[in-house]
Amino acid sequence: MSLSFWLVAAPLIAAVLLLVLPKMGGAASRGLAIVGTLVSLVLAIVMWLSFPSGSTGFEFIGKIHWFTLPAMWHGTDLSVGLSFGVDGLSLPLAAMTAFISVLAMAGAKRDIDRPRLYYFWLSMVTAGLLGVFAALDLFTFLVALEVTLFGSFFLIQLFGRPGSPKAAIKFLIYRGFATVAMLVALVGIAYGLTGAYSHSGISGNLSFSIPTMLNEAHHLSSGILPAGVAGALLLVLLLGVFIEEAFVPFHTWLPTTHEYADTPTNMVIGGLLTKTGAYVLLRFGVGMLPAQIQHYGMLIAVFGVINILYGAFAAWAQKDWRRLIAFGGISHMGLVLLGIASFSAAGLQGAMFMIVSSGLLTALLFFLTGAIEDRTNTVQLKDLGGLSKAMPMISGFLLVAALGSLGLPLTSGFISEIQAFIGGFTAYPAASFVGLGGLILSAVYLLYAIQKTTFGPTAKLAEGLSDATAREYLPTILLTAFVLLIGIYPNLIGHLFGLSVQGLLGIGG
Amino acid sequence: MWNWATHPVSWLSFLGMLIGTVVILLLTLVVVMYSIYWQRKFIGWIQLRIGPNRVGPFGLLQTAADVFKLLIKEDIIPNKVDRVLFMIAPIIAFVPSFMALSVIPFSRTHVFTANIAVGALFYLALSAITIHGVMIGGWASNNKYALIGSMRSAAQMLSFEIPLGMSIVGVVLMAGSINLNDIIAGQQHSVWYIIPQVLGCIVFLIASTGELNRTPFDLPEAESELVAGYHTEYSGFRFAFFMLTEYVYLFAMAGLFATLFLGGWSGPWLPGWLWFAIKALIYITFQFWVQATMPRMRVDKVMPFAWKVLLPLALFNLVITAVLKAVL
Amino acid sequence: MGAAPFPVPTGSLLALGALLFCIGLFGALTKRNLIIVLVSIELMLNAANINLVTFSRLGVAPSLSGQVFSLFTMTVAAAEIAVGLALLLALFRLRKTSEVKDLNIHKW
Amino acid sequence: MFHYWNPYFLIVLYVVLGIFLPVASIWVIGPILRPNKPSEAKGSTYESGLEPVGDAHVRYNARYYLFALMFVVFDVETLFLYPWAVAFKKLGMFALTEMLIFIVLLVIGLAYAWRKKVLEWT
Amino acid sequence: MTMGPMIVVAATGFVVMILEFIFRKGDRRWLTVLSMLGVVAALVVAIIHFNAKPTFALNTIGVDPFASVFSVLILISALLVLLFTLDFSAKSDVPAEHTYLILFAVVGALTMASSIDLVTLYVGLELLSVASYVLVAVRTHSIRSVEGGIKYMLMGALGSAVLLYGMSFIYGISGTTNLMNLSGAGLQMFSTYPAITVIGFLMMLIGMGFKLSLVPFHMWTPDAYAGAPTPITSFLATLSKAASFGMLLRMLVFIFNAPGAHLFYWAGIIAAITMIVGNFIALPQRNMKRLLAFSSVAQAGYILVPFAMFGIAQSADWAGLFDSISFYLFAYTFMTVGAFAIVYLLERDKGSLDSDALIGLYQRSPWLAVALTIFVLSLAGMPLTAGFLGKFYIFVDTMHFSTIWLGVILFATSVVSFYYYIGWLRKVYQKEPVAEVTALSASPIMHTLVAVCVIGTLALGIVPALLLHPLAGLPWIYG
Repeated sequence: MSLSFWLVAAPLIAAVLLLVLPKMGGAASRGLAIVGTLVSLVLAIVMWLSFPSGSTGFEFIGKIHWFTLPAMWHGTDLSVGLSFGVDGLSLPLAAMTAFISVLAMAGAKRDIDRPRLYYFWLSMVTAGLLGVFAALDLFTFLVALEVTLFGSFFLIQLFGRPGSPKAAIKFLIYRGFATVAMLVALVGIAYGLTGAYSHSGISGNLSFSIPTMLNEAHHLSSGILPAGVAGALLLVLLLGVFIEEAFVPFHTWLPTTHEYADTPTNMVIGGLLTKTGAYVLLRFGVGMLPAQIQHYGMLIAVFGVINILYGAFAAWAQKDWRRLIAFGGISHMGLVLLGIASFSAAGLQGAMFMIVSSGLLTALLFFLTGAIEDRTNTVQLKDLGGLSKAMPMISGFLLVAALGSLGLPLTSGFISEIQAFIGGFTAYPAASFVGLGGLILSAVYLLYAIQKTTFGPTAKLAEGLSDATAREYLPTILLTAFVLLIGIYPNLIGHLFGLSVQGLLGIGG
Repeated sequence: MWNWATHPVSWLSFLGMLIGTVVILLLTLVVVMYSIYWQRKFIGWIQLRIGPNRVGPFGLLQTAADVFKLLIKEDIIPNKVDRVLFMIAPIIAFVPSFMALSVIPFSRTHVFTANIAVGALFYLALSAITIHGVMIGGWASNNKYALIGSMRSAAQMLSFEIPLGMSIVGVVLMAGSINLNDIIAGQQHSVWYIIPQVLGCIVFLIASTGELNRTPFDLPEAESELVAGYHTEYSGFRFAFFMLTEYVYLFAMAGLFATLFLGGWSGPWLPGWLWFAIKALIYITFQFWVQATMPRMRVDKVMPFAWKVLLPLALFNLVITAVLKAVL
Repeated sequence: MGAAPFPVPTGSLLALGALLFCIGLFGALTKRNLIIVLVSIELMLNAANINLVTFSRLGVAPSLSGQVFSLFTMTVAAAEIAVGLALLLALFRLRKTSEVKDLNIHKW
Repeated sequence: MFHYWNPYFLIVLYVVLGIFLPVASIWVIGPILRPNKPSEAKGSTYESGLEPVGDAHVRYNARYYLFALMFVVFDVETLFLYPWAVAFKKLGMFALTEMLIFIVLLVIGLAYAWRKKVLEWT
Repeated sequence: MTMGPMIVVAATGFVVMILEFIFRKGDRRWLTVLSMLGVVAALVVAIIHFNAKPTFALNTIGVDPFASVFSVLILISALLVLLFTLDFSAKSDVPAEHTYLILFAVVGALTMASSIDLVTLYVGLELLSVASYVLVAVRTHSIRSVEGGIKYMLMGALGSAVLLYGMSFIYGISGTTNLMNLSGAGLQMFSTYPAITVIGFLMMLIGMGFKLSLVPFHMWTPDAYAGAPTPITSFLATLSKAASFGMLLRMLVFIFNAPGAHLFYWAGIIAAITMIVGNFIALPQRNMKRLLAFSSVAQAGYILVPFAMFGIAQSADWAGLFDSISFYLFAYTFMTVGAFAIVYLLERDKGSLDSDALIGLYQRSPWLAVALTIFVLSLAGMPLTAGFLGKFYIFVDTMHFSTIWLGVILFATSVVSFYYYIGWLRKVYQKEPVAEVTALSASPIMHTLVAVCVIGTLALGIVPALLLHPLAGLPWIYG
């Protein structure tokens, strides 16, 4: 059993224990869940520290044979296993997952109804996300993806605000379709790269192993994918990713979901779940269909720019903090798309920085607005105002988060945006130029919202409110710290990204 | 034996067929007339009466006079009946009864017998069609007596058809054929099947009595309860055809009985047709004898009798026959 | 094969079967009385029987199995009709109807 | 040479004549001989001389259906016995055992109906 | 003894029947237990012969891999249904005929699975069907039961008429009813009489479509399912469907193995329509049994998907298709019987089939709630359950044989099915507004049944090798 195996298993074990152990109160349940995820976090850090320098492949690989789908392809069995491992691309994301999940659990309110069930699902989602990021087998990957889907569904459904069931169903249907589209595309890619694709006439050994697939894509040794088929597969994959990432015009589920989900769920969904699509695009799109990515680069770039602008505009029009953050996230992910479309070292690095940065910032923003709502019972911009007097600390952190989000230097947002745009300008200058408008817009809507919330005339309900409590300080400070840390010292995660980008581009070149 | 199957049909043989069929029809009418006469005479003797003796010598023309009387009676179709069904019901009842005669081998050289391979089954199938005529007649009459009579009649004929069919299987088993001519041939080689099939013969006799709606199973027409049963509303010649049907069936059943159990037309010295006539007469007389002797059974005893007594007996007979046949 | 005096062509027998089948299908789908529907279904089964018997004598490769098949079919049809009538009887006892349109309790 | 159809020609003739006789006597000869003086009383349904009550197209007792069902089942089973009886000689012991099983099943069916009081005329 | 399982079950059926009318008083549930013992014995026989060489008595009925797999499947579901019945007959007033009618239906099903002659296949189908009609309407005092039975009977009879008509054409142009002979004759048949072959194929497909409740021949399904006693509903949904699929598979594959792709494409089209319509009309259902009925329509569509590929695949590759069909049927049996078991408990508890009866189930009986969650997730096709693996396997098939559009429809419509399946789960975990909650009463029998189904669903989902391994070694195509 390797480290990456336990990385996924720890929260899963915690979840199972939560389900099995009798008579656990809220504190005990939370403790157990935190311990499970904390183990994952520690493991992620250990792996980070001991990650072999210069390695562009997968490390810490663990594998268990699961079952074999018997002979159907001219006598070739399809071996399906549970297989995990990390590389420079997935390790930071896995670490971020464990980090944000721990903070979400730690920062959760103490009076949750049915805590066992709540932490069970939260642990399941965490395990699922870690599985998604660390899976080295397509089957494992798909299983993990479904676990995240259902876990988050139940979190929204059972523990959301009044009216959440509808939002939960919307979430489920949209993301369900996304999962299906990705499943179709991914199995197709597996066929094209490793199996006997009927057109090629060359029969290989079908394999669901992601390293094998990457290897095949790299060497194009067997399974020559006809361009048309590959293009079709990429388009299906893009469809899945776009729904998963809530890109326009498939975006409506995200704001609704955020509006109705509770704070820790929002942190997980906004900070992590919406990032899986980008990861899929990087891992399978860029990694396995590089030529097609370049071929459809313009399409992806235009899509990215549309999302940057639409997200920003829509965020501006929102009257609810949570919906605003959701649209801000969409805008961020548009930037990721632009970076990926550029297919350059800078662009891809920017995209990955953006994923991490957006994850941290979105989680932070959701946490802070959650804290505000705990006190004021509202997150409507029109009801808020002058909070800085009653709760200076929260207001301060909110400002930092907003500044990070609009890409101020010394925050993680800055390094992400700058790199993504450098990549974008080299490949698609016109589109990128239009996309720049999004930066300005984001400054506008974020500062407008901050101004409405923290400054200005003190709203009536803001009087007599307390500032952040000890429970709230921990996640706030840690998240802010990392936002700043990455902004000041990007190489903290950059060196890992660099490795994987080299790997990715090495294929394309 | 000459039969139709060995030569292709020509216009000449077709004409022969036609003439033969007409002859059989006329013969049947005569037989029916005189079996009715015989019935009245025979029962009269049993009851120490004289029977018909006014019309013609010994009353021989009595039945002819009855038929003529029916022919000149007014044809009444009541207002509330279902006219079409009411009118065709006697025909539906009559046609199969006449058709049933087509498979009965009357004599050794009788050329007007349809020598088909499924003779016995054919007979059973036709007798089931008559039930439709009876039911349609009863229903179309829109009369409660007629309805109940026809329902009873149908239920009874259905019930007795099962043991009847089962008892024939015993004979078929002996002969190894359903063709009635083959069955006769089988009896020529061994003994009349009444000897080995004595149980089957008894079942056949009782079941055929029920099938023919004759005493003691004549409750469909129990006049004290149901006026005249299913033909209550019928009069004139339509009624005559229901009566005709009954007696044609009596004749046909007699022929079937003679064929299955008494060796049909086969026998020493006498010509085949005479042997057949004698044997058929035995059956017919037996029926009249029973009619004169037995009281009518109660309705709740008849149907269970068919199912609980006759059917098991027939099955038992079947098993015994099969086992003996396999062992010997 | 018996040289029939007026040989019956396979086609016309099959057409008879097809006609019966279509009448039966039409009846089964459009008639309102359940008993008529049952009878229509019996017609369809008999259409198949006609086919089987036709093919068994006049088919591409005549064989006895067609006739055997039709024997079985008759039995099966009898069993089906027996059960069908029993169910109709049960329905009539409960609902006093034998119309297709009255089979609507599940919509309530 | 065997002419399979020929007997059936004969049977068709029987059918034709069987229809001809009643049609001729009822519709052709009858009208010439018989009087025709319809009246309301003649046309009324006979109910022992009283005014008929209601319609006779009523529901009949369910027991008739039960017997009809029994008939359908047993008649078809009888049907199977005929080919068996014909082929019995050729098939020998095998046919005997087969048919004994079949008859046992029949008897079980009969016993079932007996036990369920289907055979009673109540 | 190639007909072992059939003879054992039939004999048990008659013994139970006779015992039933000898002992007419008292608690007669031991008759059901006796039936179960008979089925177990038959199962043992079937398993002993699992890998037997293909042999056929009288060239008609016997064992081959096909018969083995489907017999085991049928007997397992028969066992589950009888266990279900055992509890049901204790609680409600059903005639004792119930038990042995199930056994006779099982005999029919086994015949369908293990016969290679159209005549016996048809007779088996009718034995199953006629017994099922009676079983659905077995509660003669319940108008719903009788109405469901009549609809089922009418549609079933219509289906068998169509099927028979199709069979008659196939017989006519080949001169044989034996599938072994037919399998060689297919190509010649098709080249000489293409139109009649297509008509025969379609009629057989449509005829079986009525039995399998494929759209658009599914109209009877919800009414019959809702009207029947719940054990019988689960019987219809699993055993009857499995046997019918077995028969369809055998007929189509043996007869039409030569005519090629475009014939089987019809199956694909029907599968697509079935999946789409089945899932969409299930959406507004509130009655739990009706919903499961529509979901079973959709499931039949999923199972039909591999049928579309027999024409495309080389016969050497068919093993995968057979495997995926039988795997899904096994999975489907466990999850469906389990779901019906819990629906039945709720129905008895609340006296209603409205899905609101699910509310608060988690509070009342957490174990049953979790079990239901597993069944429903499996039906919806979630990972770690048998349902997902079954679907995935079928999907891999479609991928491999370039029928990906069917695979896409399969998964896309399962997303639609999330909506109603998850609707249930939502209610299960919703809190009941009442303060005092009572546990859902369930007998040990029902607990056993649910447990068995849970184990089956999970085992096939997590350790699929249990089933895949025995399946893999089978020489499906022989001779």
